[in-house]
Amino acid sequence: MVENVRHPINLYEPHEWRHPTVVAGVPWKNPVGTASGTFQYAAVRWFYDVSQLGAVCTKGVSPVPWEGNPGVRTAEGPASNVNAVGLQNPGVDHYLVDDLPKLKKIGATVISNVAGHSDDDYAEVVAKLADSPADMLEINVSCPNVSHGGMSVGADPVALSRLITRLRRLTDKPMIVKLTPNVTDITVPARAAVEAGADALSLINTIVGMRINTRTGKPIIDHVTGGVSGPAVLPIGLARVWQVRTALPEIPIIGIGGIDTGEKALEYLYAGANAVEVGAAALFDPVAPLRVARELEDLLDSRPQLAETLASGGTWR
Amino acid sequence: MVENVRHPINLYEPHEWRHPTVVAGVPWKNPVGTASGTFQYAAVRWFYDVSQLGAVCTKGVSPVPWEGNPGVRTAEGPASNVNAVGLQNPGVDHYLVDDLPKLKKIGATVISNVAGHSDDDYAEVVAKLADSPADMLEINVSCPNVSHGGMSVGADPVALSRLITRLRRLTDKPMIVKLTPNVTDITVPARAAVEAGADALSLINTIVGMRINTRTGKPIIDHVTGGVSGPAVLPIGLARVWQVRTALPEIPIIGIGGIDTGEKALEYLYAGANAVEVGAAALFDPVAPLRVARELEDLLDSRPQLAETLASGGTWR
Amino acid sequence: MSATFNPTVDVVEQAVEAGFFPPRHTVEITGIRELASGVMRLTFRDPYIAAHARPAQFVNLFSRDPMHLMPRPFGVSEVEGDLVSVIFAVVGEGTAEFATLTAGDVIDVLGPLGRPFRTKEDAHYVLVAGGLGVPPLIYAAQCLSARDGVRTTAVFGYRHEHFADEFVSRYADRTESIDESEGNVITLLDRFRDDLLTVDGNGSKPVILACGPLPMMKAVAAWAGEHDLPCQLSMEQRMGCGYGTCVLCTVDTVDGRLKVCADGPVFTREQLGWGE
Amino acid sequence: MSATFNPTVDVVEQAVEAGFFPPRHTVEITGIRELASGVMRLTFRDPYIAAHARPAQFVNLFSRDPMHLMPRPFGVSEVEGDLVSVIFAVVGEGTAEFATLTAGDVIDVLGPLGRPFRTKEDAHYVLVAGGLGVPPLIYAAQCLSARDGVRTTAVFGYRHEHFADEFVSRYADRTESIDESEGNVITLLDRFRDDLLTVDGNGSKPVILACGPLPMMKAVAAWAGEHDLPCQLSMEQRMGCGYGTCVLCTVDTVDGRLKVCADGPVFTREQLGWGE
Ligand SMILES: Cc1cc2nc3c(=O)[nH]c(=O)nc-3n(C[C@H](O)[C@H](O)[C@H](O)COP(=O)(O)OP(=O)(O)OC[C@H]3O[C@@H](n4cnc5c(N)ncnc54)[C@H](O)[C@@H]3O)c2cc1C
Ligand SMILES: Cc1cc2nc3c(=O)[nH]c(=O)nc-3n(C[C@H](O)[C@H](O)[C@H](O)COP(=O)(O)OP(=O)(O)OC[C@H]3O[C@@H](n4cnc5c(N)ncnc54)[C@H](O)[C@@H]3O)c2cc1C
Ligand SMILES: Cc1cc2nc3c(=O)[nH]c(=O)nc-3n(C[C@H](O)[C@H](O)[C@H](O)COP(=O)(O)O)c2cc1C
Ligand SMILES: Cc1cc2nc3c(=O)[nH]c(=O)nc-3n(C[C@H](O)[C@H](O)[C@H](O)COP(=O)(O)O)c2cc1C
Ligand code: FES
Ligand code: FES
Repeated sequence: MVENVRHPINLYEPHEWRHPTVVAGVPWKNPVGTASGTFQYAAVRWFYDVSQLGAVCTKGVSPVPWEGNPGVRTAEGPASNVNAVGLQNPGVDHYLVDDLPKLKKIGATVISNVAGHSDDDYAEVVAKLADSPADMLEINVSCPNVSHGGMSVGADPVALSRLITRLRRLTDKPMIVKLTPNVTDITVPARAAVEAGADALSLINTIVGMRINTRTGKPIIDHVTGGVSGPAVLPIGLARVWQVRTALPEIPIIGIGGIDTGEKALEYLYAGANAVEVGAAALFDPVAPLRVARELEDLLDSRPQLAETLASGGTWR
Repeated sequence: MVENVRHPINLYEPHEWRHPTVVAGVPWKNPVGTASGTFQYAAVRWFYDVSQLGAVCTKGVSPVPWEGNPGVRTAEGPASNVNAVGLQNPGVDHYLVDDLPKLKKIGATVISNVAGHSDDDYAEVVAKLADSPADMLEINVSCPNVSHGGMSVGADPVALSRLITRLRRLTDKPMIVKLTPNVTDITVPARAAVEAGADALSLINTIVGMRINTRTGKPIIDHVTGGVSGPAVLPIGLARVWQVRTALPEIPIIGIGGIDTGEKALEYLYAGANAVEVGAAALFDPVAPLRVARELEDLLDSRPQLAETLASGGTWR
Repeated sequence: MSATFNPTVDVVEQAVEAGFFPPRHTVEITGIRELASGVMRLTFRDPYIAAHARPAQFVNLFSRDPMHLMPRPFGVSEVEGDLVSVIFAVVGEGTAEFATLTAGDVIDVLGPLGRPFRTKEDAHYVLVAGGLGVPPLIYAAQCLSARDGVRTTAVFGYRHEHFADEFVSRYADRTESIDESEGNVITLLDRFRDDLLTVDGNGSKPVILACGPLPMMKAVAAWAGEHDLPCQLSMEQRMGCGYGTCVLCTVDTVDGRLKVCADGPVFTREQLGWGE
Repeated sequence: MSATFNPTVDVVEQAVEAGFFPPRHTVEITGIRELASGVMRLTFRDPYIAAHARPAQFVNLFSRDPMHLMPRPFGVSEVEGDLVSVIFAVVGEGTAEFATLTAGDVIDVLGPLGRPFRTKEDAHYVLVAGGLGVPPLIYAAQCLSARDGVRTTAVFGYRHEHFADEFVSRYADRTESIDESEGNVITLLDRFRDDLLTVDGNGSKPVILACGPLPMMKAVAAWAGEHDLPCQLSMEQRMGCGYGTCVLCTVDTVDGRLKVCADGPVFTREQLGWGE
């Protein structure tokens, strides 16, 4: 399904975005953001003007610095990456004086991704971010690489509901809940999150996977399993967005998983997403998020109805 | 991880298998079988001598003929296939007079895959297969493309336990239960199946996914979602086998998902499988199962300890 | 293509010697030409397929990009010696890739696949094609041109450019074509009705062989029904394997859901329940 | 490679003009040679990397097979004009693919990445490498050879063939090498200890720059510790991005888990807590 021969896009010249979107009331210059954990301002700023993106979603922050998992953290899968960072991050206090002000200063729309090992952890971070200049919060209840918090919360609708209810009281900022696909029925946690006060949902986080070194017979990643992401997960992410959109016609959705071209981003918009985030593609193509945004813009030019719907905060389905 | 430059293997000359395996007491010539739904004897027999395989697992059969899903049934994903056959098959009576006797006549080790929309369906098929020459039965409680039975049973440990308990009384044949990865914790249905009398487990079946046609904005598959299989799912299948092997150290396991080379099959054996099945690879390479078996055999030559363990019915982990 | 496997043409000989069908194997492109905007004619050397392919049979071509593992089926459009040609439109990523191939490049193929048109009978064959349905009918014209007692009339409908007349007119006794500015194949069938309905010397009725987009096929079947002519239609469906192992390519017939790749691609109008 | 994107060398100019770092881009292979069994030296034309790379910096090379999307990092081993060379061992599917490249082929690269050896100081640099750790030290020898007041001694350990002596001896003031039949780099360091410990004219201590397998690196750091020499070690870790965005490539240091790609690959023995 190639729309037209891809013309060379110059990512470095000034650009007026023609097709904005709106996610939970927050305007995005275009429907493409970065996915948490694959964007560090200090690294990416050398490659392009990150304020050009629809939004920048930063790496999950916890109340105190976390050191993540030891040893080898990554393996390659067919058309995918397997990662087990374990949410290494310098903590919310560092984030509040470093990444966040820098990103806001250059005019980026910022989604602050929140990590925790316990309800208290999440609450502490959200409380601190409540008065910050962050535009949106994304609650990561879907990381498969930590033993407490993360996916264990996102897979349990009761725990999730309790957590989101508590966080809701701590902030008026638009709160996105990021869901895991590692559940039997993703519409269950989706509904739980929305009923507890989530303003939007983002999905999917990574899928539990692993590789084995056939020379040693041992797992490549020290943590044994990790999370699969990248092109391989595209059909899985699309189906989850479709399912959640079918179950919850009104909730804003950010589609994530396997996006590395504008056309794949477009599939998510047709599946019912308001916007998308680009993750692993940035590992093999540092400018991927911006390139996807520009490619998508060209595709939206020939789809005025979809473009208008998004610009007014609606979705295709 | 290329072991050695792949030498050309002639799949057509007579071959003495050096590394057999044993699954739930049934000897296999080698650890590689076909995965259900990607093998039809009438089609594959033109390509190679199917009796050479470790085992042949046939398409799911139901009590009466099923016509499956209408319209477009497949889409392509990155390094994957998405399918929504919906278990079309000519029914168990046809199977008992056609495919099964033909396969047994040529000396194949046959796994009969069983499909059903209800417990009664499964029971009826198992009862009929109980006196057949089938070597093993594989109960498919993991098809994502039917609205009753299939995955809905496999994702519900109580329903699964009830079903397997009932089927257990109907046959002495080794009974494999085929599990879905579309669950929060695959060790839960795994344990339920084993406690209810399963002799072995096979995993994974396909993962719910979809693609959208960006010209029309509509799903490519008429059934909207289908099951993802092929190389893309390899890391996911490996992790599920690892998890089940960790939870259930003794149960025989057939590893499935994304295998298209001997080396990928080997990863499953290191993850704790006794044998593997090759599925979607046969769609893009008709001789894939036999080629994988031969490639694996070469790799096992340099791993005598693993080869011996398998031959004696044991597993690496 | 992935490091997964590297099948070469040797495997064809190995397989055939052992009495089996050739597996997926690698062949050399000998020529490629753009016939119309986005319509390519690709020729490759394949002694086996050249010797065995019959009209309406197809070949699976495989992308070299392992992101695209599924086969791309194309009807054989002509055979000359060891050379096999297909004609295809660029519609997606696979065909876009194939359009960039040049002579000397290699590509993986599997085939010939499917059941051909049934043309045992000596008769007047009316070859009706629309759009990218032309390839099997060019090949039908080629194969039938060798036979005394057989007459062929090609009735081709195009969107714009009449890109296949050049090929079919080499073989067909008569070629009529039309594009959307003037009408469609039904316009032509009506216009030449009297000749088309003439019963030839041996007393057998004209036989319609058709391939093209679904609405055209239904219209042709209806036309054949009206005039009580036998009509064979070569169908399309998205495929998984192309050789009958996956049941992904079904079409609804009066006999139930049949496989386009192995029970077809050719079905009669009676089987499809069209034009009754 | 996937139809995904098709970056050409133009993007380097576009990026640099706009004040940014060049993205992944496509370059031409100008030469490839097998130095020893399974050890290749690959040269490509890249004016940007040639002009900017410093010793211990690396480049990400990308497979053309989209099954293999992750970057393959390799230390720059030499620069001549616009040409950049790397030396690599065939250990997996990516390097197996790269070994089949020939002059005129293209490959995607990103770089130069990482922080180089710190060599501001005029001193006697002892370049210690084991196995496939040689490339950065060849390049260190090359860059340092231009400087008066700097002396270099290469101490290389191989498994079998001494495949890199040819290159490093072009630049190093002295080259000593050994293979496993005789010993390892520690054998050499001990053998030439007296010379290596000599304090040069300007009074600064010899500096050890090292790269190689982990056990060797630890032994070198310990040797440096014993003799109280500064020691910089270029580390390896499996990577996700290679440019600091994913935190997949960490190594444990006394300052916590740091990124090999962006905080390293060069760390001092003090940072690693080795050889104290
Ligand atoms: C029996 C048969 C014979 C055919 N003969 C011809 C021919 O002679 N000339 C010609 O131009 N086309 C022919 N087609 C259609 C041709 O197969 C598709 O246009 C082609 O597969 C599209 O590939 P793509 O990679 O460009 O499209 P993509 O959309 O990128 O392909 C994605 C997947 O969908 C499948 N697909 C997409 N469109 C079709 C389609 N219309 N039919 C079947 N599968 C599709 C592809 O094979 C692939 O698996 C035939 C189809 C069939 C079933
Ligand atoms: C900073 C740095 C510099 C390097 N410089 C050199 C060099 O100059 N010469 C050289 O021969 N090798 C070097 N390596 C190691 C080289 O990157 C790997 O050998 C190579 O990536 C293996 O790729 P493959 O596709 O053949 O292996 P596969 O096992 O098929 O690769 C699978 C994945 O694992 C990664 N991987 C596998 N082994 C390693 C490893 N040892 N280190 C890092 N990633 C690995 C690959 O990059 C890939 O993402 C360096 C590594 C690093 C981190
Ligand atoms: C290296 C890496 C680190 C990640 N870290 C986080 C994280 O900190 N928080 C989070 O919510 N998701 C994290 N993710 C998940 C991604 O944000 C995204 O949901 C997932 O990778 C699927 O998208 P993709 O296929 O585009 O990569 C991480 C993914 C990768 C590859
Ligand atoms: C076209 C198709 C049809 C399938 N039909 C069945 C089936 O009838 N019964 C079943 O248990 N699994 C079925 N499966 C699942 C496969 O047996 C296998 O579990 C899955 O495809 C993962 O393996 P793979 O990645 O090697 O394809 C089917 C898969 C495909 C691709
Ligand atoms: S495509 Fe597989 S049966 Fe027809
Ligand atoms: S590899 Fe991504 S941060 Fe180092």
